Amino acid sequence: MTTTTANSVPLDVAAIRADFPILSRTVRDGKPLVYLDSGATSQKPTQVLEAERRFLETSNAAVHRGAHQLAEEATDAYEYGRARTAEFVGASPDELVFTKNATEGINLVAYAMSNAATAGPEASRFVVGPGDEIVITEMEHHANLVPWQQLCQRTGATLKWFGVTADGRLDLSNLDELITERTKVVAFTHQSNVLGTINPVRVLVDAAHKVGALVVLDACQSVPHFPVNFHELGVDFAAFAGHKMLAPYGIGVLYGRRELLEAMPPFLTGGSMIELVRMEGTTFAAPPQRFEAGTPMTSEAVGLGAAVDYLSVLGMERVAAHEHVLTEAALAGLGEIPGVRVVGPTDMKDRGGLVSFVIDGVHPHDSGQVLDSLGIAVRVGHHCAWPLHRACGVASTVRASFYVYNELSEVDALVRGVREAQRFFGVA
Amino acid sequence: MTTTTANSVPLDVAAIRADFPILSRTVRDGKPLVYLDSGATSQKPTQVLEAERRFLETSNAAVHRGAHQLAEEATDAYEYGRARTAEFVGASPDELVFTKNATEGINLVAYAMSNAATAGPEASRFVVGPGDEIVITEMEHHANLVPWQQLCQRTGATLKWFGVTADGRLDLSNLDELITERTKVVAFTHQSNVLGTINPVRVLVDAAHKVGALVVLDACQSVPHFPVNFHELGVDFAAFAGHKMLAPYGIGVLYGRRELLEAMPPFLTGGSMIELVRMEGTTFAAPPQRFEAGTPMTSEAVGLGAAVDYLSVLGMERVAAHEHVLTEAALAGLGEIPGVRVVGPTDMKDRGGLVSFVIDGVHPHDSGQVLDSLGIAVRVGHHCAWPLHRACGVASTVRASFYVYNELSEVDALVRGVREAQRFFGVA
Amino acid sequence: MYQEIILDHYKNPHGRGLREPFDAESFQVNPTCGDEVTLRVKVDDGKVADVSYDGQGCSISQASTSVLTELVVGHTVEEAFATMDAFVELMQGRGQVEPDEDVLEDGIAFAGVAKYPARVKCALLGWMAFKDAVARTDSGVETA
Amino acid sequence: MYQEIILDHYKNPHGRGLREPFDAESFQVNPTCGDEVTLRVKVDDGKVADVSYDGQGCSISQASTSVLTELVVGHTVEEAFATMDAFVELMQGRGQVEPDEDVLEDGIAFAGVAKYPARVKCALLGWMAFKDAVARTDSGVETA
Ligand SMILES: Cc1ncc(COP(=O)(O)O)c(C=O)c1O
Ligand SMILES: Cc1ncc(COP(=O)(O)O)c(C=O)c1O
Repeated sequence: MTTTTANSVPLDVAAIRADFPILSRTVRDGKPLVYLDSGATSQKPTQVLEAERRFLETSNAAVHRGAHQLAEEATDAYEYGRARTAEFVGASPDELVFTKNATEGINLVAYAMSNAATAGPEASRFVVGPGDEIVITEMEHHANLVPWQQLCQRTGATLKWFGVTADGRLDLSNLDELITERTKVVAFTHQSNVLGTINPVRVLVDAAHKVGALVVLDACQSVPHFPVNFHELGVDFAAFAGHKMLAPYGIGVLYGRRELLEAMPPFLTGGSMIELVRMEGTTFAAPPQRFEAGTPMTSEAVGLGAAVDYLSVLGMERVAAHEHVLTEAALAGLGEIPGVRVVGPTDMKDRGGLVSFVIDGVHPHDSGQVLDSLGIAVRVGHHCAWPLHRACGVASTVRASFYVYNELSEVDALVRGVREAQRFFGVA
Repeated sequence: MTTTTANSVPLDVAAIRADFPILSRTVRDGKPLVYLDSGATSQKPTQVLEAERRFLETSNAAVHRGAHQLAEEATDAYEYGRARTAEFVGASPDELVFTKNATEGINLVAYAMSNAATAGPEASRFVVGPGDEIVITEMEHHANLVPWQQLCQRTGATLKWFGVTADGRLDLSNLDELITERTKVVAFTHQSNVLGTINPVRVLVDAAHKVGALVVLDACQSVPHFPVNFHELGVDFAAFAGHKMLAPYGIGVLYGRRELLEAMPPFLTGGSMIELVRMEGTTFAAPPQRFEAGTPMTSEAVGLGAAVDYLSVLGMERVAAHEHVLTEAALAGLGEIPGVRVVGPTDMKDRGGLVSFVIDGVHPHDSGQVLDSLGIAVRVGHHCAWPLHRACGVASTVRASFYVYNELSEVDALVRGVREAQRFFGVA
Repeated sequence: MYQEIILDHYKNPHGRGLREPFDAESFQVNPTCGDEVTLRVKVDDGKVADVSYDGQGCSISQASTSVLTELVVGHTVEEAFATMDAFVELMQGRGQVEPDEDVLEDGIAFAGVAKYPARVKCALLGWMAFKDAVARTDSGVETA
Repeated sequence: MYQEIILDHYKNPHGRGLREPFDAESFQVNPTCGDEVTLRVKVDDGKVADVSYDGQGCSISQASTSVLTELVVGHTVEEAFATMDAFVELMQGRGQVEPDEDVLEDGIAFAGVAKYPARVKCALLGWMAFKDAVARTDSGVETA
């Protein structure tokens, strides 16, 4: 399957919506659902649910363990999910580790690095300690922030970070001061889940690799929304989650360059990740198995493969173009309302499909409540990026995020809803 | 819902089988499937698949984050899964942490213990180091073995273990030498996944608590198969997995006594488990949220709740009685075949629903292959309990494991299949 | 859920602004939205003599803290805690609890909020700060 | 999948038992079933002069190691590796690869095993040990 469907033809949103039964339900006394919270989690098409169900009703068995026919079929289905996903993100299948969510993927790297201190000599390149520095950014989701704070706490390394400019971009003015010979890891988000900002991966990869630091990319908001190729980006590790890209819950992906995964000590340990176990000590399997302890998320991997198939048929260029149109309309519509302030870039350059904003005089919780009463599901709060909100001078924001099944009429509903919130709270 | 269905009435297996479409498929050129590998993973009834599907098609949204109607419904559904499961195992909902599998649950405790060294003073009771001892057993699944080896490697603590008697029981003769003032953790399995042996939890809990050690119970093979009440057992932690008890993949449970979870430092970190995040440092939420970083396995928790409902309607006493009948028949049938040796207790005292065995002169892989060619799915290998196999003087075994949907005719098929393997390899 | 009473308290909060003298102070935060409140209490002879507070929050958290000051100032700590228990019960009742106007006065306006679980924390933010602050005074009764 | 040839080699294995002299030894294990093989090679002037082995395993792993000795002893290391590549290709071919009897001789009996992915590792165990042992000899050619 390829992604070369004529990229200029827009998505057939009506046809897409028919694949998502939940979108035709109503909420709050019969209001049609306007789901603008895909940045938190996406809805799942019938094709994905069917793939998982079919697997469970015909081939379900423990993978990589059994020798009977079901076990063979299950292993094939699971590994097909890995192979399809690898192809989708420009990686080899053995460079993808299945995790339960993106958060686990980032924790995996951070824990493997502290484990390196007591692992064998081949793990020495992962060791960090006092004097070493981990560089992140102020716009990170907590998932790409707290694990690094904790790694520093465990090892004595120091955490540093890039700031954010007034227009919601990464402030790279002090790049040379931040990324130095002391830097061991540079971890940052591909696209901010609050600002929508798409960060300049190449610039950071080059700076990091020049000093021998590892690059960890949070790809949670990029892989579901535009074409991503990890080999081309040149990152060392990347994490993303199935549930944000039409796939089931409970499955995420950690990408790691082959030679790094091969040298990296394990994180979770137990069954299926071992080579030889004695009471006195254990040796470990090759990647990716080394990092997949215990019974894996089997049907979820099948569902992820089906989601990747679904997105591939749509074509990721077209998905990105579709979200571009919706976001542009949202920025324009909200931009016309006095007292509404967008947090993040207000132009479409290097910017993805979500818009966060505040309404002067109406707390985001209250804005969200009014929108909810109109059937419009948005997210309110700090969206797991509390330091970023503080840096932007707000406690919380309202976020509308778009995906393949959203349509322009839903953007209009959002804009009308914001005006209604202003009216209700007497600020317009 | 209660489990007080008349316990003396046997399970209606024909009715149960109708809930599992996979059981009516054929394998290997038209042979009816005889699935005797539920110890690895169980099949899932339509009720569980439907519950998950219904959730995804009507209420799907990110839990514990959103304020819109879908998010409320999703949070309720997720927490209902927790509450039902807690009731099922004799615990409070806030004592249950959802993990991706049982392996993660045990790793969680082991990593929290090494994290305790750099956490605050309230975590001091979890700190281990040189001079401290962790006591496990030689019959552990790798999931309850390797994480403790690794904890010792990270901290300098020492691993000790109970041996196994010739008849496949825990050798407690040196209990007083093994569990001492130096012991910080006693971790063992409730029921062996190879021997079927059910261990004397009380004896070990009392010995451990007398010296102030924490008890970690591997409940993977007990919770699915007989009534278990963690409060009554008095254990400090326990782990089990949904996929072995009719529930989806990708969800496991760690039980922890409330006061322990409250004092324990986090393991995975990221979104939804925080109290306050600044770039300089983070404080954490109360349990169970503290231990559930990132987007959880939402639909899987709904499925687990449905599986618990399903098992509760059957009644766990009746489930245990049903497996008792099958196991007794298997032990009798295999016991009559010359050259077949059961590994584990050959009587039904403190013994659960699985039988592992070897056929003299036929390697388990070859036995399994012959059985597979007859449509009988068993597990061959060391079943992730390699040291136990070594202790029993075998490299691997054949394991038949039973569950609610198995019938006596399938035990007969197994026994006939074993004779066929002997014939085929010319040893009978 | 936005009763007039709530909007009134939101627009004209009672007792807002931090004051001296006080016996104890509590800082509480809602981890999902970042809202926060700092609340001070003065307790004289077992009576709540003053409650003052500051912070940022939505209409629900601001209004409920405003109502709190009306309900507890001038009452004994014991009475205040009984009122708090009634308010907490109402909020956690999922809309199934019938509020007692004699006890909760303006607080009954929050009955509708209880139907929105995500907002219950907002309504309780100030109360949690009150409970914690009182516990920190010498006269603090044992709180679970 | 249990061809007569496989069962014959299983019951009457060739070259079994560890022998001296040898240049290098390799120990390989199948992590899922615990099967293991220790295999020794003697290489003289670029030729495989002897292969001896011991271990425990199923019919497939035992027979394929027995076939291995027949296929490589007396051949140059280069020829032996070419045979190995052909055998590995056959085994990983999921039953889609047509084996060349001129190259694989008795080895073609394993074509059916390739349809059972869980058994492929068994069939390759001895070969992995051979590859590793040769790599450990001075004459060991580079192996990927
Ligand atoms: C006794 C025992 N412990 C632990 C596990 C590991 O469970 P999981 O693979 O779900 O993590 C299993 C099953 O594989 C088991 O049988
Ligand atoms: C940018 C970003 N990083 C990380 C995460 C965490 O992903 P997950 O919750 O699947 O672990 C999210 C979503 O919640 C996100 O938007």
